[in-house]
Amino acid sequence: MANQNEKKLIVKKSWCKGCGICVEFCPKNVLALNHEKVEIIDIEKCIKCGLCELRCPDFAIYLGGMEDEEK
Amino acid sequence: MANQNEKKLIVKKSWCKGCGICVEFCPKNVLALNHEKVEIIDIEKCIKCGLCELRCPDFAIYLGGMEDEEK
Amino acid sequence: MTNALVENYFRVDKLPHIWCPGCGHGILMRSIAKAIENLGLDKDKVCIVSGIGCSSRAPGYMDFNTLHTTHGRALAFATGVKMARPELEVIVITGDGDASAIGGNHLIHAARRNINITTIVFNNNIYGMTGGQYSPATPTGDLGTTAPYGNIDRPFDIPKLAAAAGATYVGRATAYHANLLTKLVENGIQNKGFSLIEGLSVCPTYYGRKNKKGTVVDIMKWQKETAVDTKVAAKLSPEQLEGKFLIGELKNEAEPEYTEEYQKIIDRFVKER
Amino acid sequence: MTNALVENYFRVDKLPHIWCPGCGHGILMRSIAKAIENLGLDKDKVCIVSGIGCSSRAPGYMDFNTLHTTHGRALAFATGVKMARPELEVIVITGDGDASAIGGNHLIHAARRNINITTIVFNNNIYGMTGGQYSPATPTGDLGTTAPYGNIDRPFDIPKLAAAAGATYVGRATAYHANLLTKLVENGIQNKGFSLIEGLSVCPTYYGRKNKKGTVVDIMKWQKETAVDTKVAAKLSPEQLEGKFLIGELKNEAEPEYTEEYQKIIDRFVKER
Amino acid sequence: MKKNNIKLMQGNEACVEGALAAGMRFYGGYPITPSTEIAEGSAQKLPKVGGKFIQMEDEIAGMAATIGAALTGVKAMTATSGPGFSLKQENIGYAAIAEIPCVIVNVQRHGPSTGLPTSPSQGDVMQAKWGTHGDHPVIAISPSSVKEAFDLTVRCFNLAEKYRTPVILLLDEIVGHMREGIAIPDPSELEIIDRKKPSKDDKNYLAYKVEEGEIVPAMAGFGDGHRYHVTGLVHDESGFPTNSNEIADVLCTRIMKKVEDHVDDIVAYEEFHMEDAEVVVLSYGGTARSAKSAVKKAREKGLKVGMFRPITIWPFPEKQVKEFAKNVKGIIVAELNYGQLVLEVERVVKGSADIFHIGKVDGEIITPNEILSKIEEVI
Amino acid sequence: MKKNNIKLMQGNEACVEGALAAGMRFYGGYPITPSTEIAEGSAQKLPKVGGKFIQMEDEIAGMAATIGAALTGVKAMTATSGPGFSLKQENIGYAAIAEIPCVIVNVQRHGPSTGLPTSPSQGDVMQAKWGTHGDHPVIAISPSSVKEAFDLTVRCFNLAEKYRTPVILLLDEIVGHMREGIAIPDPSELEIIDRKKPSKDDKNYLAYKVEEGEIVPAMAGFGDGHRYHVTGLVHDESGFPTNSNEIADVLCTRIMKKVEDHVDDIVAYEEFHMEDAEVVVLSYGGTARSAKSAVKKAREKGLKVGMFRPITIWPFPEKQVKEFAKNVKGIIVAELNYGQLVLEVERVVKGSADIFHIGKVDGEIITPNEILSKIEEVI
Amino acid sequence: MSKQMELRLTGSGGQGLILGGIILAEAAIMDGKNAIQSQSYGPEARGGASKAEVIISNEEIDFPKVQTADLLLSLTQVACDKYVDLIGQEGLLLVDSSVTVPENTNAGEVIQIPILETASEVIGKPMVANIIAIGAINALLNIVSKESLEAAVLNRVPKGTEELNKSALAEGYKLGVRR
Amino acid sequence: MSKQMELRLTGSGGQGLILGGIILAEAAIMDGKNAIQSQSYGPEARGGASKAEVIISNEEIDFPKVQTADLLLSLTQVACDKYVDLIGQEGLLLVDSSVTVPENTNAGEVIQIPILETASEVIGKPMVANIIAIGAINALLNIVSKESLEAAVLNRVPKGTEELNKSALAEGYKLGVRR
Ligand SMILES: Cc1ncc(C[n+]2csc(CCOP(=O)(O)OP(=O)(O)O)c2C)c(N)n1
Ligand SMILES: Cc1ncc(C[n+]2csc(CCOP(=O)(O)OP(=O)(O)O)c2C)c(N)n1
Ligand code: SF4
Ligand code: SF4
Ligand code: SF4
Ligand code: SF4
Ligand code: SF4
Ligand code: SF4
Ligand SMILES: [Mg+2]
Ligand SMILES: [Mg+2]
Repeated sequence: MANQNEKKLIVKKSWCKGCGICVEFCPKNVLALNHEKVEIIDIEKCIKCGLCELRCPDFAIYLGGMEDEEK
Repeated sequence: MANQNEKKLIVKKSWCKGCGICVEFCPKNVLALNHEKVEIIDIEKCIKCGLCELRCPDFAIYLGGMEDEEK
Repeated sequence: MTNALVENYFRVDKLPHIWCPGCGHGILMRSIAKAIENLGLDKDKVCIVSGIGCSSRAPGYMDFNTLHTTHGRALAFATGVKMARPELEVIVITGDGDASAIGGNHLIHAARRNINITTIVFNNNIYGMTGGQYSPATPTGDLGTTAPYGNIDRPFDIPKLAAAAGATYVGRATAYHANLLTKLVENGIQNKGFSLIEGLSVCPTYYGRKNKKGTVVDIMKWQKETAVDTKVAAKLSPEQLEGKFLIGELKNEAEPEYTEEYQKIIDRFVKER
Repeated sequence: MTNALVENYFRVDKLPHIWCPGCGHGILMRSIAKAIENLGLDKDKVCIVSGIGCSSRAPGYMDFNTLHTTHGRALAFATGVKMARPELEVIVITGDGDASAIGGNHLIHAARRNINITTIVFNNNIYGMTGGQYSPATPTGDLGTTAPYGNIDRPFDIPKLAAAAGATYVGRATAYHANLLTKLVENGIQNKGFSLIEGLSVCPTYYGRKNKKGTVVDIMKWQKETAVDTKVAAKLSPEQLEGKFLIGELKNEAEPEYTEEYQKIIDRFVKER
Repeated sequence: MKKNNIKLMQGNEACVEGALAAGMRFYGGYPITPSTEIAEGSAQKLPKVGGKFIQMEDEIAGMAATIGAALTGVKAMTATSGPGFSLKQENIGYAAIAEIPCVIVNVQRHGPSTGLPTSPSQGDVMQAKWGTHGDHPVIAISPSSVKEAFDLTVRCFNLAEKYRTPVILLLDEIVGHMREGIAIPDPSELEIIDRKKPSKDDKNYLAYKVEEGEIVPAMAGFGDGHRYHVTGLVHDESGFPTNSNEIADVLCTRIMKKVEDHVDDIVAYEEFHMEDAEVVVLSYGGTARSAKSAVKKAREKGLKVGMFRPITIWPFPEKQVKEFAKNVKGIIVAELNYGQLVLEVERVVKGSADIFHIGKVDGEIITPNEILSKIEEVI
Repeated sequence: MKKNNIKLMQGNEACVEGALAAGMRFYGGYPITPSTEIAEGSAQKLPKVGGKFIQMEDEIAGMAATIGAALTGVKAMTATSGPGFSLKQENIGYAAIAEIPCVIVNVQRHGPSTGLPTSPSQGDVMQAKWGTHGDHPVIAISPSSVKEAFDLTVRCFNLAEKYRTPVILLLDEIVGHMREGIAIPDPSELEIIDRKKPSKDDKNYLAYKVEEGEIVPAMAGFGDGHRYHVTGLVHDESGFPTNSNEIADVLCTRIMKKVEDHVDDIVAYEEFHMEDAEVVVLSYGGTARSAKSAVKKAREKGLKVGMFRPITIWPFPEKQVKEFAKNVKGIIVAELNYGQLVLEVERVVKGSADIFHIGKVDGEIITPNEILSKIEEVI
Repeated sequence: MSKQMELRLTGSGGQGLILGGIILAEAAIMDGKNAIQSQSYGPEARGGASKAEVIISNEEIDFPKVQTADLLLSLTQVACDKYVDLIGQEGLLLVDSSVTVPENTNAGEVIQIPILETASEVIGKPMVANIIAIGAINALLNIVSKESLEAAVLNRVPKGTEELNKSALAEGYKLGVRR
Repeated sequence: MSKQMELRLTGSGGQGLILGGIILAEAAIMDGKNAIQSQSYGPEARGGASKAEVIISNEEIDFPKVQTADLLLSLTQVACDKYVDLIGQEGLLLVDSSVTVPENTNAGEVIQIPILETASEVIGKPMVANIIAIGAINALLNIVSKESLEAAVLNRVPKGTEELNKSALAEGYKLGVRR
């Protein structure tokens, strides 16, 4: 498994339904809703805890390995 | 309700299926089976406890009020 | 000519019943009639409902409003009767198969709703009517015509299941403990809510014969020796209770009753008018 | 492009799923996939079965042997699958209505048999798919389209019911406590016998809206605040537990497993040959 | 502004209104699309008139509770769609042999199984007749408009009470979910039939004895003071089970004949431009609306086409169809299924007219133009 | 002494033997008279061949478990009678749309409802075709002897596997409970059909795609390595649900056509003295034995009478009946019900011969003399 | 035996008459004949008066039920009263000695023999009455070969009771000798 | 309005277009016309793209579904793309300003107005978009009387929101004035 630090916060906008769960339960206020879609507003604060991924009902936000980007 | 002493032990043979339950659980050995039908063999010993009636699955033995006889 | 209880509460012209010699169902049926007599219920206001099975033939012999339905569905029919006419005292007589196999869902839902119906399960640990297949109440290891190598199913504890589902009055008696059954049924009827009383019956024809448990008398002796009243059990050690089963009152709690709760909704509108 | 869990365990081409924005079912479904990943199960040997309902749509998205059956019958189909092919890891995903209303009987019987199936109930306290009728898990007093004056039914405690029926592993988690759900599902799968895990879900569209419980976020906050882990609860007083509900492991007992017991019968004959 | 007393209403809602107008005081059911509004409407309105609604644990229980309630003397109904209709079948047979009046609504949707659950269909027409095991009487009625959803629900209750038998309202999703204007008739305008009860002091009441001049036995309500037995077994006049073949014959024949012998009372149908029709479109329920539209278009083109619409599907208007079939070249049966009522038409017509079928199983409804094309092809 | 390998066996027992010979390895059911011996026999024999028997909590579950087992690749069966057959209907429809091969035995008894539960009947013949909601394919087969109970059970499995569809063995209490001599064929003499499976390494396997030249899609067993989705919703070739009307049309039509287009392969019937018959007795199942006896007696009297016995009830031997109807004066349909298959005969014959019916609903069976009288009346 | 033979064995539920019928039918099959055995049931699968039927023939047997019985065996009064009218004009009415033969029976012949008593007194096992009965029947009517009947009995009775049943069969033959 | 009018209102699940359709139909009925309203559903009762249909006519309406729409309203892109082809040659395509009108539509006329924006910005309640839409539709096509439409709106909206909806209707009329 990739090291947590190597992971990157990824948003798959087309799947996001704008429920706001990730926004609310992000411990660091990294996220916000904009036009019913999630947006990363402050990536610096992100501690890569994965709670957004854990609770996103639509798999639209997650910590992806770097390899994901290559795809 | 008729006084227990006024009651009489009655057998309705046509309903008796000869299971032997009353015979077995009569505390005073008043009853016996004969040709697959119950029979009173020693009425003297009967204490009119009603246990035979209680457990006869076919309502074929019971303590009847005297009035029953008139019918 | 017969005695007063039978004369008053049974359809005497339909007797003797079809059950086999020694079938425990007759004993249990009498105990229920006795409970009704003791409570002095108005026969016109009593409705007895059953499903299909040997046990479920009982209502046909009883002189009330009687309803013999489809296999497993007694409680669902009874719920309709009770909802539509709550003043009726609705009693369900059912078998272990009828109540807990095909009818299991209706049992837990009637219990959940706490609808004022008293259910007596004639549990003979077998499907009697169809000739001795194992039921959800057949002990593990016992034989049935469909368990020729010994039953691998674990049996339900029907009273426990009903209690977990929400029944507010729950008890158990046996064909041997027929007076206890009468008492429990009386209490069940008086409980405002769903009551379930398991009556351990005896099927000498299939269960007894198949499992070499001897005659009906042998099985009733076993009931006598193995049952422990809850009150007594409270004072016994787990070792002493090993291999025994409990009879008597197993649960008794007060909770809102379903048809009364529904009536409150109706009353709201009556007031509004 | 998506992450490894989704890539490996879901049918990505079928996503996004049909569930409403904020529907808790998505969270629970992910937790189950996570448990399967953690256990490293062979996908070809996992079979996921469901009935009908929003929740029951889950298997369609999951990349296993998946079976979407008729309403309420998931466990009955699953029992056939498991009996015929015990080497399959059989998991049932079902709704509160599917599992405990129409499917209640299959639930208690699967539990009774202790057949090695892991059932996860997505309990959103409502019939979501058909538009918000009350279910056997809707709290008393709440509104549903068929309970316009407040529900007078008392809800089941589904884990308690399953435990009373014979389930050997029982637990509860919530959409908020998604990691706990993963852990419980792992344990359930590893339990040799019938396991039931209730996953409290969220139906913002019907249950939330109808009952003015706010958004999905509000309901998940409520879950966070009201749930108490059994381990913690053991140290709390009844007063402190007032109004709370328990999450975590609720029962864990070892009992003979059904398909193994059946195999013993087969083996008897193999030896005889 | 409100210029009339016409209300916009769904077919499903009109069904609830009709049921209430007919005297429904009990509803026991389980929700399923596209019948749910009938449960919801009943839940809302029944307590207001002192009636009872209960959502049961499944459809089997819904049917059972409905029968149980009916036995206490109230008018009772349940509603469902395909999968639930399949589940209710066993207990529908029970109601038939025990002669318990009640109404079962089936808002048909696409099948088999879950199929396309929100798409319309008329795929349960044969099931309505043959769904339960054993020989049993059937009355099934299919409305084509919201107004008829109301009127025919009333009729279902009336027939149920009169013939002491379960009656099926075969709605389809088209009519069930469509909203249309409807003038709800004043209660005084409605003919309402109530079951015949025995007199309070009839001490010799036999629950299953048909009195001289009556069609069915008088029916006491449970709790009214006539204690009797009800069973799904073959039973004698007292209601008690019997193995007598003679009694079985009497009972099983009687329950069939009570419907058969009164077809003329039960059967209803609509004729449209039948006077001089050379081709007849036979259609029912929601699809009959397409048929009517097609017939109008055909007439505009000068084609001699009529429409015959069975309103009672069962018993089928056999006499009427047989009659008109003699005078026409062809009959086009348009129905939203793979071919069901067309089989009955074929049977009845005995080759005296050519029969064509327009069916559909793709979840869409049949359009007027599809029927029109067929008309033009056939004529 | 034992001079041959003929065994005395009940129809129900022969059904179990046939099932085992065909490869049954799973039985899921719930006991009900008069089918119970099939469950009991399966319970006894399946573990001996490594198969599984399970007594489920009800018939719905029995049907469900049977389908579930069939999906893993085994041959699976369930057996029941009227009330249970009604309960199984919803899931039979599921098996039809999801195309799961399995066998359902219905040992018919008197109805409706509980009726006369130990008396014979042929009252579920129409239910076998129309019992579940929605349009669905049906194959139903009715044996007349113990030998046929064996042979046709094998055939049911073969047809189920070949056409990927539930197949119904319509036994009746007469044949089910009758004991008769039967020579069980050697396994090598039996034709056994197994479902076509996709090749292990077919990476592009689409569970519902019919390959060129095939009748039905190849069917992978759950656990065999082809992960796919099965649903009772309308689905595409991958098995995933769709709302597409085009796909719905393809699927729903295909499952009907796979049976319709192969009637000649499926239909079976027996003809007896049909060569010069002026009157034909059409009868099936246990009742056909009375018919045959009546025909023999009539022939003895010099009457030109034949018997036609549909072995497959559904699909009905339409072509054959239509054909012989042209050459006969009358057809007497003898069946143990109020009049069911006679309706199909009427439909097919289109008036080209007179049709008479002998039915019974009193729990007794039809005797040869009753048929003979009718023959004499008609000829 | 040349023509078709129709037998009806009646009594009460537990007397094993269905098994008796099966054994007769099986013996006939061993002899290369055709045979059909059937029975009637009470409510669902259980009890009351029991009736087993056997038809044996050299020809194909179509109609599987007895129409006019060539033989009616009745071990109980209830059964005798219920079925006595269905016997053929030339039929043999064979009843246990405990049964009072109804007046005006149209049976061709009536024979009364102590089957039940022989079972309980001579053999000492009431449950072998059925085997005694079929022995007597075969002695009277010579329906199947002696060897086949014995083989069929041994084939169907519980292991360990073979000798007992052989004796029962022998007693039956004795009772069935016309006196 | 003389001939039969067929309207199709499309958008996403929560936008209340079915209610919009009901209100239009109800207004027509108040005017003494015939009207039929229907809708399509997604899987079972839930969600996704929503489509409401209304037919209004002085004659009897037989076929209850819209065949070629005289008006297609689309509040979302998804809905517009899905249904645009079903519009009649003389039909009016009315879309929200947020929607990009597909090229090559065969609609007779295309009008784009800011319905959603007006709802959220002017009225301040996104949920009144449906009422604004029907106001605009009636302004454009004059299907029902103004009084009936207002009465129908008030009849169907939740208590306490009457004024809000009246303003929404008025805004709709404004948007529907041809410019
Ligand atoms: C739907 C249906 N399934 C099966 C049956 C057959 N059946 C009748 S009674 C019975 C079991 C009865 O068992 P139980 O309820 O324990 O009653 P008992 O006869 O043992 O008193 C069964 C399986 C039926 N009548 N209907
Ligand atoms: C036999 C049958 N009855 C009813 C329905 C309609 N129906 C579909 S899903 C459902 C309830 C689903 O509730 P739940 O299981 O809680 O799932 P949810 O949608 O809430 O996730 C109902 C009643 C059906 N499809 N089949
Ligand atoms: S990983 Fe944690 S900190 Fe980063 S955005 Fe997600 S929830 Fe917030
Ligand atoms: S939780 Fe998922 S769906 Fe919800 S807003 Fe965040 S990314 Fe979007
Ligand atoms: S009353 Fe008591 S003592 Fe007398 S016979 Fe009965 S059981 Fe025996
Ligand atoms: S208990 Fe009753 S039936 Fe049994 S032997 Fe005694 S009297 Fe007879
Ligand atoms: S079979 Fe068993 S339960 Fe049924 S009547 Fe006989 S003894 Fe009683
Ligand atoms: S209706 Fe409720 S349960 Fe269903 S998808 Fe929407 S939010 Fe989820
Ligand atoms: Mg039992
Ligand atoms: Mg739910």
